[in-house]
Amino acid sequence: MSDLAQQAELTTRSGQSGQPLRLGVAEGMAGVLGLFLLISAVAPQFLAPGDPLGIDPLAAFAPPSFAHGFGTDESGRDIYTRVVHGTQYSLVIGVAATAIGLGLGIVLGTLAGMLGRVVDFTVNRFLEVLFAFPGLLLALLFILVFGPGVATATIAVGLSTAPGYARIIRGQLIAVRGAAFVEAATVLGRTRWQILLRHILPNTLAPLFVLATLGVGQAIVWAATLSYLGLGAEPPTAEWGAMLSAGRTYITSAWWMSFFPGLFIVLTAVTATVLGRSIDRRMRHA
Amino acid sequence: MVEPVTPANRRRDGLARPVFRALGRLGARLAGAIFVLWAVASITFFAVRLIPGDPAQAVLGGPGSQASPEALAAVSAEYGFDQPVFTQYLTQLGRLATGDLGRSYSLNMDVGPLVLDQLGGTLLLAVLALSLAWVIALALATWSTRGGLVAARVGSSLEIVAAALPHFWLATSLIVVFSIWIGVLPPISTDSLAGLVLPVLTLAVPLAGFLGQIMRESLLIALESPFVLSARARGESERGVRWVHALRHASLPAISLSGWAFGSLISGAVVVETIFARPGLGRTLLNAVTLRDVPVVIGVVMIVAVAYILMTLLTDAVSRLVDPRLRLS
Amino acid sequence: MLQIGPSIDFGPIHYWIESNNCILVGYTSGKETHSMHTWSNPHRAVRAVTGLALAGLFLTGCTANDTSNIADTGDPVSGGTLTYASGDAEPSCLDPHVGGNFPQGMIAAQYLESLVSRNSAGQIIPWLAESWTPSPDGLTWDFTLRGDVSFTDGTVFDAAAVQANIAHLRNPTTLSSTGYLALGKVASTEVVSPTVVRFIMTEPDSALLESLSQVWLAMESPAALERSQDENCVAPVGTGPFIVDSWVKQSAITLVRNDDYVSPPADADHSGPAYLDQVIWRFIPDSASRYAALQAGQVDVIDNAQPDTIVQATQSDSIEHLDSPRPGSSNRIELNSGKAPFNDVRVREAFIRSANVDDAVSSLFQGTATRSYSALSSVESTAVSDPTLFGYDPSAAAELLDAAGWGETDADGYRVKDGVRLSVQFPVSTNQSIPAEQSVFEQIQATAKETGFEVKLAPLDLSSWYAALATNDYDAVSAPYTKVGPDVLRILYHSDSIVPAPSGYFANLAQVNDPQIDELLTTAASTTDVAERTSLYADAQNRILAGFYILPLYDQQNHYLLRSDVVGLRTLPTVAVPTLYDAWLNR
Amino acid sequence: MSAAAVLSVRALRVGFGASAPVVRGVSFELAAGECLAIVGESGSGKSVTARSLLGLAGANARVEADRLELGGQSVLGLTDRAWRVRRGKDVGLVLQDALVSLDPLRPIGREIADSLRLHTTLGAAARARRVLELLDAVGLSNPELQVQKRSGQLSGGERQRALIAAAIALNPPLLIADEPTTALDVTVQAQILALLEQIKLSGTAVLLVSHDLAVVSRIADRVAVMHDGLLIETGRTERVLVAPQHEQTRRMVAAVPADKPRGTRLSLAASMPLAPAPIVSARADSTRPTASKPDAAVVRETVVLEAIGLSHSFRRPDGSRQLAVDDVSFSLLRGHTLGIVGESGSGKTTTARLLLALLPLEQGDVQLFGQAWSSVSEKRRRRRRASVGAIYQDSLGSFDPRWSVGEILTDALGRALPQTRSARRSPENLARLTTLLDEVGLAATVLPRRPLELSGGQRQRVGIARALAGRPDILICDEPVSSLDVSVQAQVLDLLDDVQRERELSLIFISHDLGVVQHVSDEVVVMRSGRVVESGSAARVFTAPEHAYSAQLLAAVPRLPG
Repeated sequence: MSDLAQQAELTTRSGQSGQPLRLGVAEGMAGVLGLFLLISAVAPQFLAPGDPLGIDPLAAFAPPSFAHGFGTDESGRDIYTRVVHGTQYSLVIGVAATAIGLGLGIVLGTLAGMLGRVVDFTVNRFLEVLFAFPGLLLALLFILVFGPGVATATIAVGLSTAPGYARIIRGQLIAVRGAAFVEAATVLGRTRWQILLRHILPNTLAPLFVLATLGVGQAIVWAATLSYLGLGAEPPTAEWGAMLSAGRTYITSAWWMSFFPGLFIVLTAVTATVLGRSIDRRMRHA
Repeated sequence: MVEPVTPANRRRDGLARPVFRALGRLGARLAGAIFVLWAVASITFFAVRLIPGDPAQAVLGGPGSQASPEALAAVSAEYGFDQPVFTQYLTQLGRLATGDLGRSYSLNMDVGPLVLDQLGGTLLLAVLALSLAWVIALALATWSTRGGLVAARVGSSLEIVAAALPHFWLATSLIVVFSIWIGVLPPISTDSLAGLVLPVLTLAVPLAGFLGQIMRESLLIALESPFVLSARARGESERGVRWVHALRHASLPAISLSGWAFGSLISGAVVVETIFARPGLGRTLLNAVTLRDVPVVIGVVMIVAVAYILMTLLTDAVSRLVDPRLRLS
Repeated sequence: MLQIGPSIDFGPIHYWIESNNCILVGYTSGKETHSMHTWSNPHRAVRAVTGLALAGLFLTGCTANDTSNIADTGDPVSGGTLTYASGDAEPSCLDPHVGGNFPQGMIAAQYLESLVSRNSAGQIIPWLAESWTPSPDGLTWDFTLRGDVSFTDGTVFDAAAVQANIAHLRNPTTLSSTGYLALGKVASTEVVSPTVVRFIMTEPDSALLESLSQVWLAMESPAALERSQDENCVAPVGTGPFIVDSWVKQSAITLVRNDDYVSPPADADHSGPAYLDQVIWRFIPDSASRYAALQAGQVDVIDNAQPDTIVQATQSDSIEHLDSPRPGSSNRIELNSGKAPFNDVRVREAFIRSANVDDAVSSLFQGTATRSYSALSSVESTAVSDPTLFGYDPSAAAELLDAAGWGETDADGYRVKDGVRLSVQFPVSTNQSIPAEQSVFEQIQATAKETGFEVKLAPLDLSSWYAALATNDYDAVSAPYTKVGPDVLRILYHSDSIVPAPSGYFANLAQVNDPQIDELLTTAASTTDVAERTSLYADAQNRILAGFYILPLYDQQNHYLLRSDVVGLRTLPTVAVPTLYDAWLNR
Repeated sequence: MSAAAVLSVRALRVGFGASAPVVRGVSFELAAGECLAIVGESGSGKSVTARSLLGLAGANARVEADRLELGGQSVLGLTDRAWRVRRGKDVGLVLQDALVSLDPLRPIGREIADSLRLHTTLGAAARARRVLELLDAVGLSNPELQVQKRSGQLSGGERQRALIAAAIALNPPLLIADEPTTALDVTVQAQILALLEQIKLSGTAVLLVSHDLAVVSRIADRVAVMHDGLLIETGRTERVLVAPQHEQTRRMVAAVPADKPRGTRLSLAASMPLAPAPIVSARADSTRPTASKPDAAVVRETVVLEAIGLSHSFRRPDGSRQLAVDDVSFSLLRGHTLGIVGESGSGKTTTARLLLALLPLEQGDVQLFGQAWSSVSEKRRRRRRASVGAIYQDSLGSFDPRWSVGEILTDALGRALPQTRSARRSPENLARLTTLLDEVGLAATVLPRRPLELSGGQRQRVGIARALAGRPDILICDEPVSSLDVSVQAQVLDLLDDVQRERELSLIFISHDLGVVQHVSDEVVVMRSGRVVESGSAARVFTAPEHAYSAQLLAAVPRLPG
């Protein structure tokens, strides 16, 4: 589940490749989508005035039409409405899981990067062990202990992304710590704390914003996977993974039930990636 | 400031040094691997201790069962649940050290043979998916860096979208299209070629997106590097530049990522094996988790950890093979 | 009672999402010991059988479809491989003596046979036993066995073999649950002659024949039983039309034809060996994948068919539908009358009136299930149905709530009393309720909300679900219970069933504690006169229904879909498991 | 020139995309056995010109010319396929730094054999033989052993020879060498130049591209000075360097520091307004005591920084220790500049970091104004750090990338960084910053900009401003001009000279470039492999080196003729 670790390394590398700021079209589209998702999360009624839980048994299994753009589900609920209203769950889960993973990663990474060899060695071994649990495995184990549900799924995703973040933060910290400008600050007579606060932390943490943007997309995909496996959000909650899971039962007769929630998961992840990389590039070239 | 390793001072070391160094490195690797396995076993052991409920109850069919107190006591004694936790832990470690993974609560068989049985199918899937992902990523990377803005944009967009595809959605969509609408590929996976296509595609496409992004970026860097210019100045063709020089460099980050990729394929196997009704570790694990079958969970976790460690060693070895510079340090 | 009552031993097996309705069937036999006293009186038995015959109509209704199929397609052809895809979880042991659940029973019916069977009219018919005679006091039963049958390992089937099987079932180390409980009144067995075995009872047991008809009490080779349980679990040896050839765990079980087969039950369509060369028995838990595989022709038969696929199948020429509802209780929601808010009958009625079940069932089951208004399965002749009690009437519900003191409404539109919201905890077992059923609950949740009920659906895995029940942490729950005969009512609604077993489980989930109902059910259980017994059960059911303890939904669903070229597949009229003996491939 | 011109270029124009062309009409010819050097600063278009001659200007380059002939045949508008036949066979290319110009993953033997594989029908064994011959020809000892190695396993000189071997594998009539010696140590540089000269003498036409006039003067027959996409001056080497005609050429010649006495201005009029020029040097002709001839009484008064037996070692990957600095001693006198010179790996930079107390000393001591400096705790040292400033080679890396120039300098002025924008813009703060910028010749407009947005010269000026902000007595400059163009280098060296005089600073000046050190230093320390091989007054060391290594270094320094 350290996809985002790879993503981050990727952006670091792409920053170096010195490509011009391309992808203007993609960024524009991602911006529009991002705005749509943001409105969906904050004020879903604005985009979909209906009730995401409102049933209409007589209109069940309606294929996409003018009245129901994305069709209806087995209880006649409008899928467009549910997808829009589901954004907030997915975004909150994604953001919370990323915050947990990033928070843990910052603690572990800072410990390893700042507190000398012994701590670094210990934390590194610990991370190595965590890496030996493929992400979903760690999440499943966590859910096994604490039981399924949205909260546990969120924490589980956060936990399983933490090692990746920790490794990035540690690397970043060590790179920044050894940077020439840190030495220059020492020569200017700055204390360790001043250097830490003014130089090392800002330069370590600023790139994390980009990382977090990329991470939210991946976290949403993973949380949806857990929901899909019946270990996350529960129906009839309009969470995308849970909707997809419910729709999967009817895949042979009502493909739209699983297609659209899945499409939004993909679009959200793509949007997060494109925006994250664009922010990153802009920060680098600023 | 370190003196560069010159032929002279390396000859001085004689033959013994490199051999000892290699042995030392191997030893350190082995110690590291054993440490990781020990830690994985310990974490899993204590984590499952935290699972609410009486493990003896789980053996006898969970809380819905009607196990008598006598049966519970008998099971407790048989499985050692009545021992202090630390004793149980040591017993467990001792058994693991001898390769004994214990007995499944739910499957009425020893975990070792069970897990080994399931390993094959998952490995086949993972290896095929990893290979296919490499092929797709390589093709995409070489094609999209051939020049031309359109190819670059299309390539980059394809990679980003592919990397964002959740396995479960991709699998479902592939079944709908290829099994239900077109009806050319079976929705249930078997080890036949046709039966492997959809699950392997499901696992390979998102991975190819990741690998492709990385490969394309590093390929671009490699293609701009001076040694490529040198090669071109020697009269090397574009194809030669790519295949003799650039791709080798571009594949390095992707190779070292393949260890991680393997782990993510195992994660993906949980979903894919369930949807395509394929036997394998992933499905075994998910079943064991829903059934609270602790020995199977530990068994799968251990075998995945071993596989992951071996995979890491393998990717390291391949990296060393591709990049001889790594052999020196 | 309690020792026997809730025989919910799942053994080591748990279920996938779709393995819903079948789960509890396996425990049926255990309760039958109490329900069928009257069988010792042959005269009354006949009348009881006619009652069952009515029930049997449902079964014949489905199989008729299939038999007509044979007529169209000419003479059966031997050969070929049939692939069966089950939605249930893979058993951990193929010997149904061990544990004893429905998935085990389904596959075991292909290679194991019982002493007796039932025909589609509900009559007990000979199988491995040619005839049987109970003593007048009902305390001994002599079974005369067929003399020409051997197990597939060559061991002769004789009285000693029966004795060994009974001993195996009763041996605690076998960990038999279903079979063990079914034999609760058997004191011992005696070998009278090689072909006659005698059952000695501790008290009369009118359900003995029903019990023995079940696949969980089928006969296995005594030589095979001598092996370790691990070995026997992998390849049990019986007398059936197929032989377990190999079992690749989590993939498939391969069965091959028993060429020496001679012992079909009396109601089989043909004699001699089965038509099919080989059967591949797969487990495909994902219902969509399972149906897709059937459509693609990758498998020939699937069980646990979902409503939407059944509808699709009926429109298709290449797929046939086989519907075989199970005996026992109906699928219903039980309201926990043991605690607030459902300790008030007005609130219970209000809930039932506020739930729009009809629309839900018709939209979700799309005509594949019929609405039930009874506590019992429609295959039970004694079932009492009262549609008037279960009509959707939100305004009546609102009045009832006002009357019960839940007049206030909070900001979210839920009823409130003394600052407490009118909440209904509804744990749902994702293993036992199929998606369509879970959706029914969601729709009930939505319609009940309009009246002011806050239904909190909690989809749980089996362990958590049982835990929620054991800690009395529920207000409503759906838990189907299969058992032949109205005696199931005693299990489900007698106050004794509120007392939990050591594991915390209890069967009276509605927590009906009504001395009058208790008395009616106890009396009925000991009444041998069919008419009188029927009337006692009717009184009890009326009281249960009128007390608004339950909200009936529909029968326990048991749907199979098969490729049209699969001919002759039927379910055994005992517990509705499929048998492939008569099946052949018209290719 | 000769009728048999190997290369003939008339009005070559190269542009990229829609932007203005970077080569705007360049014409020259090159005959067999002749060496033409194109000299220019970064951005002048010299590399693009060179690469256009191989058809490698880039995928989106527009290459136009009135004439572009290789061996008498026009190569204008050739397809890539046609170019490929010529590359390597008709023209070879040698790039800067063979560490990355040879594929670091492949043995050099394979790299060299590639040319043979692509253009000849030789079999593998024949190719292997030819590779050994080539390695022998370029003076690589032990070719059989070296052929298996990759560029990373060879020394800088060895791999540059290998790169040349690859370029001349097919005896192309034209060899283009683009900055072939730039990253090399001075002694190695001399060897490579000798090799190129030998190749030239064997009849190959050599086109040498370089930023360094002194380097090209060694082997070039003719020099073409390139500036802003045009050849501004072409002529015989001696003539161009001794009597440059064009303003820009004069500026470049003047900027070469070697052999220019201490205090001589290197930058010409164009950069004069930066600072007033107090030309007269009180010290230039004085006979001050030097480190090699200490007069005890005077030394005690004037020594500001003293290194006594410094040692430091690094841990190697295998755990053994490697001495990087070994018993190094010297003294810096007030107002003097002490130059430390040495090749890569000589321990110069480690010495600088030891002087700045950024590394722990294993032996010896550094004393500042006669007081313990490196042996005290950082806490006690911190108060005195203001008196020691530092200037770094990689000025960009020495600035926090998140800070603007204003923030960097405000911070360096010793104040807690004003947190608010308004505080940073307070008149008082602004005035102090402006004064500081004035001193280093920068306008206040750079204040809001980030270092990344500045040119190399501007950055180094900001670096100097930062070092001066704390009013130091001593400046430790570690390769401060190494990555700058020669004219910018001249300006920065002049600036350092100015501020030293104005502020009476004492300087430690570390460089690999003997010319620069010779120009700026009063005293010189020559280091090799962590040890001091020779020290003394600059005048003495550069005229009469006592140690053989110093003499060897000195001999290798490229100088302008005359």
